[in-house]
Amino acid sequence: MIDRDLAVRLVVAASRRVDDHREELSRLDSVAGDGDHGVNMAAALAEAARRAGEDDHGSAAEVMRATGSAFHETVGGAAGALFGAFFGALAGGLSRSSAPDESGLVAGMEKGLARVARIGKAGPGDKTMIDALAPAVSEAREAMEGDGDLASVLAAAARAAREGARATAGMRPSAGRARFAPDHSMGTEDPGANTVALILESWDEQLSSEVTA
Amino acid sequence: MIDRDLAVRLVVAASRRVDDHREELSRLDSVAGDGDHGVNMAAALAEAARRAGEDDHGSAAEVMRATGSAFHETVGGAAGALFGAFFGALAGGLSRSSAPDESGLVAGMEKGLARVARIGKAGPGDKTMIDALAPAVSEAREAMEGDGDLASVLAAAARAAREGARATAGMRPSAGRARFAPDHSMGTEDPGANTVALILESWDEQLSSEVTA
Amino acid sequence: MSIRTRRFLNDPSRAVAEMLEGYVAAHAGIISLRDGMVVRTAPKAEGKVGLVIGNGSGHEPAMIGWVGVGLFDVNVAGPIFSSPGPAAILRGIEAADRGGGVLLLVSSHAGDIMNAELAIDEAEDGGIEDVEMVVLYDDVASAPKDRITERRGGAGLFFVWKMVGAAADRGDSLETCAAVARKVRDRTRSLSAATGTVAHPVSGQPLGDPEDTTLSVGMGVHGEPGHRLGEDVRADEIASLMIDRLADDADLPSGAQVGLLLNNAGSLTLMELSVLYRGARAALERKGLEVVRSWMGPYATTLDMAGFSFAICHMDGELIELYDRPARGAGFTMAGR
Amino acid sequence: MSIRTRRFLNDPSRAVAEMLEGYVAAHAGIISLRDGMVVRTAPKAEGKVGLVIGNGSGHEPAMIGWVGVGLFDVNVAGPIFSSPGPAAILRGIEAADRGGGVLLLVSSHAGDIMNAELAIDEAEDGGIEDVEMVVLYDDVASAPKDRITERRGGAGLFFVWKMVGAAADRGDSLETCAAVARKVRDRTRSLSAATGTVAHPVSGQPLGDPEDTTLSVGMGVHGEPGHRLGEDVRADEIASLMIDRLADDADLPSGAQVGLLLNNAGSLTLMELSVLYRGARAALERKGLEVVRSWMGPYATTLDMAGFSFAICHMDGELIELYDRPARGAGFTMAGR
Ligand SMILES: Nc1ncnc2c1ncn2[C@@H]1O[C@H](COP(=O)(O)OP(=O)(O)O)[C@@H](O)[C@H]1O
Ligand SMILES: Nc1ncnc2c1ncn2[C@@H]1O[C@H](COP(=O)(O)OP(=O)(O)O)[C@@H](O)[C@H]1O
Ligand SMILES: [Mg+2]
Ligand SMILES: [Mg+2]
Ligand SMILES: [Mg+2]
Ligand SMILES: [Mg+2]
Repeated sequence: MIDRDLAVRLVVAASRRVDDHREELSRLDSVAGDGDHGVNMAAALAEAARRAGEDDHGSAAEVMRATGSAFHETVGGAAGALFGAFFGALAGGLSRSSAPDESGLVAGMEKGLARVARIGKAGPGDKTMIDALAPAVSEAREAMEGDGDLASVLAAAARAAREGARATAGMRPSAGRARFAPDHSMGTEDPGANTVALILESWDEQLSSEVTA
Repeated sequence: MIDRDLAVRLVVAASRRVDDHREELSRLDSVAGDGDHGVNMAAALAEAARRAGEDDHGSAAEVMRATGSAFHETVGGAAGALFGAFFGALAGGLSRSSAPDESGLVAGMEKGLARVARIGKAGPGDKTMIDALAPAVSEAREAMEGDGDLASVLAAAARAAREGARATAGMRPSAGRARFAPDHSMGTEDPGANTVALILESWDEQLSSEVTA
Repeated sequence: MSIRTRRFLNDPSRAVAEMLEGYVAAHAGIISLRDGMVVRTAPKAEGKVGLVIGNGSGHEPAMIGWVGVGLFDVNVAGPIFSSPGPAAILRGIEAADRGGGVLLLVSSHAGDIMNAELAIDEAEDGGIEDVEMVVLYDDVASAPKDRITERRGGAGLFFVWKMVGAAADRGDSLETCAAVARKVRDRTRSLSAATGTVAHPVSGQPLGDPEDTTLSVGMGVHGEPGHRLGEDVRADEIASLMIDRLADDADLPSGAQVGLLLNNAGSLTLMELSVLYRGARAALERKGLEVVRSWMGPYATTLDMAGFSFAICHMDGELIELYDRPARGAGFTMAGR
Repeated sequence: MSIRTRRFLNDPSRAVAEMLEGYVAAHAGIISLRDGMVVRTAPKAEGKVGLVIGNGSGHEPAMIGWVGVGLFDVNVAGPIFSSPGPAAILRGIEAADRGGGVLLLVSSHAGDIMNAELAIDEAEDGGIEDVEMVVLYDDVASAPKDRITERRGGAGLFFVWKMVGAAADRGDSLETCAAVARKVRDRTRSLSAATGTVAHPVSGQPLGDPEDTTLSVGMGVHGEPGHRLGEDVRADEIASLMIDRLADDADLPSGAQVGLLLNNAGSLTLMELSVLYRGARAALERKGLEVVRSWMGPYATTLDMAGFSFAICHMDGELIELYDRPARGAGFTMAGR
């Protein structure tokens, strides 16, 4: 079960991981964007971790909802809107049951992907966070339907997200700021896709460390 | 005799010489000043040479007066005011006789030095053009009183001006812009003193080339 | 040439907050801070349309300097180069509401649009119905003309803000104000040029290669790259090339009246701006276009970018009247004619 | 960090002339070019005192932006960083003469004073008797207080121009205008700070070492060097250190009312200026001084220098009244209160 405390640990893990890669993410964004992605994501997740630690959340869904709000209230920008919407949807998935598990998580991720696509009007191959998120979501569902537990669902999602992020290096951007200078970002990975991979990898590691312990 | 045509040749020679050293003079001025001395002097002398070449001057004095005006009308700045005043005084010295010679020149230089000192309120040792002009004037008078001809008067003046300019490297400035940062210009020669030396050297060479020819 | 990374700040992560405090303190008669937003010190009369904009910081005086009489009612400043999130924009909508409806103007950048849309959804959920949003674009370098709605917002929005501000100030309805915004947008074109790049004040990250000083035309307001021009191109050539492209894109008839904007992107000297302006006037005259209004100076900067943009707006009687109405913001004052 | 040498100009030796053409064309309702000088498009009423200044270029908007109603009548722009020569200043005096006498204001720099004195001699020779000259200085870094008349002019002259402009505009006599100039001068102090240097647009020569990015306090408006501060000093510390020095030099009684100017020397961002302004306000409050008027922006630049200056002016009722009178120049507008 994904309880409140686990959700808090996941948000904290994501915040640490992204903070560790803050400069790298900003550097990726500076190639054809405005160089702020790492700063934005680290600030939003730091605020999310702070809020997650507050005592007034009763459930994992509430922690994720507060995380979505942290994105919307702290940073804005394209990724702020999209990650905020994603975490809001994730909260929705987790709230469908009083003892949410991997099925709620996967449902929430699917809903989140759909929202990101609707708000951002981008699709696979446009060189955005969707190129990490879409494969992660479908691999997560596959792992779950193959009777995987939460740890193996997250492991599958993390692996797929990382592969997806790597593949963005070969794409020509057609959404986000980067599209204004499509050639500039050839050979460079998309920053938002990397953030997706970093978050899912931190969750995967958090789960496996807990299983081991 | 210093006739109209010789005066024109002197102005042209000075303009060429200063133009050749334009960047060096600006560089000297950039150490503790505003980096424009070479540009200023080259522009004023180019205009002076243009005016000297016009047909409406009947005498050497008129050529020198037009040169003074060229300084006052083209550039301004500290050196524009001072060199303009100097050439005006030189014109005065040359106009005292209808066939001006070295004695008119020396008288004009003395008057010019006095004016520069009065307008600029600087004295010897303040690290200005006066440190080249004052020794040049007194050596010129000495050479003249030792029965020197125009060529030897100018040779003495040029030698003294160059020595005076070199000596400014060891001085702490107490006039002009450079005084605001006295330490910055230690070891660097004063730009205006260099211009004095360059002009007198160009006149010395002009005269000796004409005597040889 | 490399870029300046040494900035006169305290804690860079507090730079935007401290900037807002200092800026409103320096212009106390005109603007105040409320809930982190820049608002008019003397609010607009009740019943008039409220104008709001949210935008990333780093473009000052845009838009903190554009709040005031005849201009915006509320500006929600986001982090550097990032639009504020929906929660902040929603607060801005609420603060601008004087009972005559609220117009949310958005410079077309992915994040700005998404966050604005999210905010409007939330406003509706909260019962505020009278909110309209107009997305504005003008930068001819950002998409071809047949995909004009994909273009991003640039310095030409100056004309939109000035004229919509005047329309709202004189009491035009929400519908009319929105129509003015769309009309000015459709008659405005902009194009930018710069040499070198700038460093992000928080990340310290240069936007692009700091050693590259090539002159580029068509970069974005956040330092997004453009296309290169040869070295040593003279100001007159650059101006004429840019003006030609703007006028062609706008398809202006000979004899048309235009407003001309020359925006300083940061650290261009007024000497350079004036020389470029002179070149642009000559280029417009060669095309038979008449410059009836001009504005030259820092309108929307990219920190200390050594660059500029030109914008032209095809004027008519209605627009000239709106342009000439008085305005008083911290970053823009028009005495009125 | 090195400096920008690539400038958007045509022939650099024509830069000043082309700048003047472009600048007046962009502000045609306010200023015009006459005989190479910037003059008011609508001349002042007859019988009032004419105000003239001559100065080197490269400091824009000073002083081309300071010609207009409630400001100067004539500005004679010299070459970059060089005051104009006496012949040009004399033409300026003639052009400013409306029958009420002419006040020639001079920022204290050796060249400016010498050329102005030569011009006044020539004016007298030509029969214009009613000319007064006041030499103005404010920069506390340029000479100790016991040799105050040796100080050079800095950004604090803003206050002098604004108030003398207002006095001449309301019809004060030549004697009164000159007295206002001296009074404001004696109550004003300024100090500058910068990091790095700039290149001369014509010679290309950097003023000082282009690799040196040390923060210095007390440089001159032509890039003359100042004293170094340690690296990584925060904006608040710099502001407080500078304000302390200004207030101490001016010997202000606690409770005194001051005008505060924060001048952008070129390429500082408005973000940095606002943060510095906030620090200066706090420092002044700590000293028990009340800031009654503020102005923040580019007043007198040093091309694209990354620096600024603070100036404070000890206000009283008379000065506040003069400060608040309307003014309209291309580089400075005050709507009036
Ligand atoms: N329309 C879009 N759809 C999906 N993702 C997008 C879109 N626009 C931007 N992104 C994502 O956002 C990332 C940039 O985020 P960030 O730099 O924080 O925002 P901004 O572009 O506003 O500065 C991109 O790398 C991309 O993954
Ligand atoms: N008060 C003065 N008396 C004598 N010479 C002076 C004085 N002030 C400046 N100079 C001379 O002028 C030179 C600087 O000239 P220039 O750079 O052309 O003018 P500016 O200082 O106005 O930029 C100095 O090197 C010095 O020789
Ligand atoms: Mg970004
Ligand atoms: Mg000089
Ligand atoms: Mg951004
Ligand atoms: Mg000079």
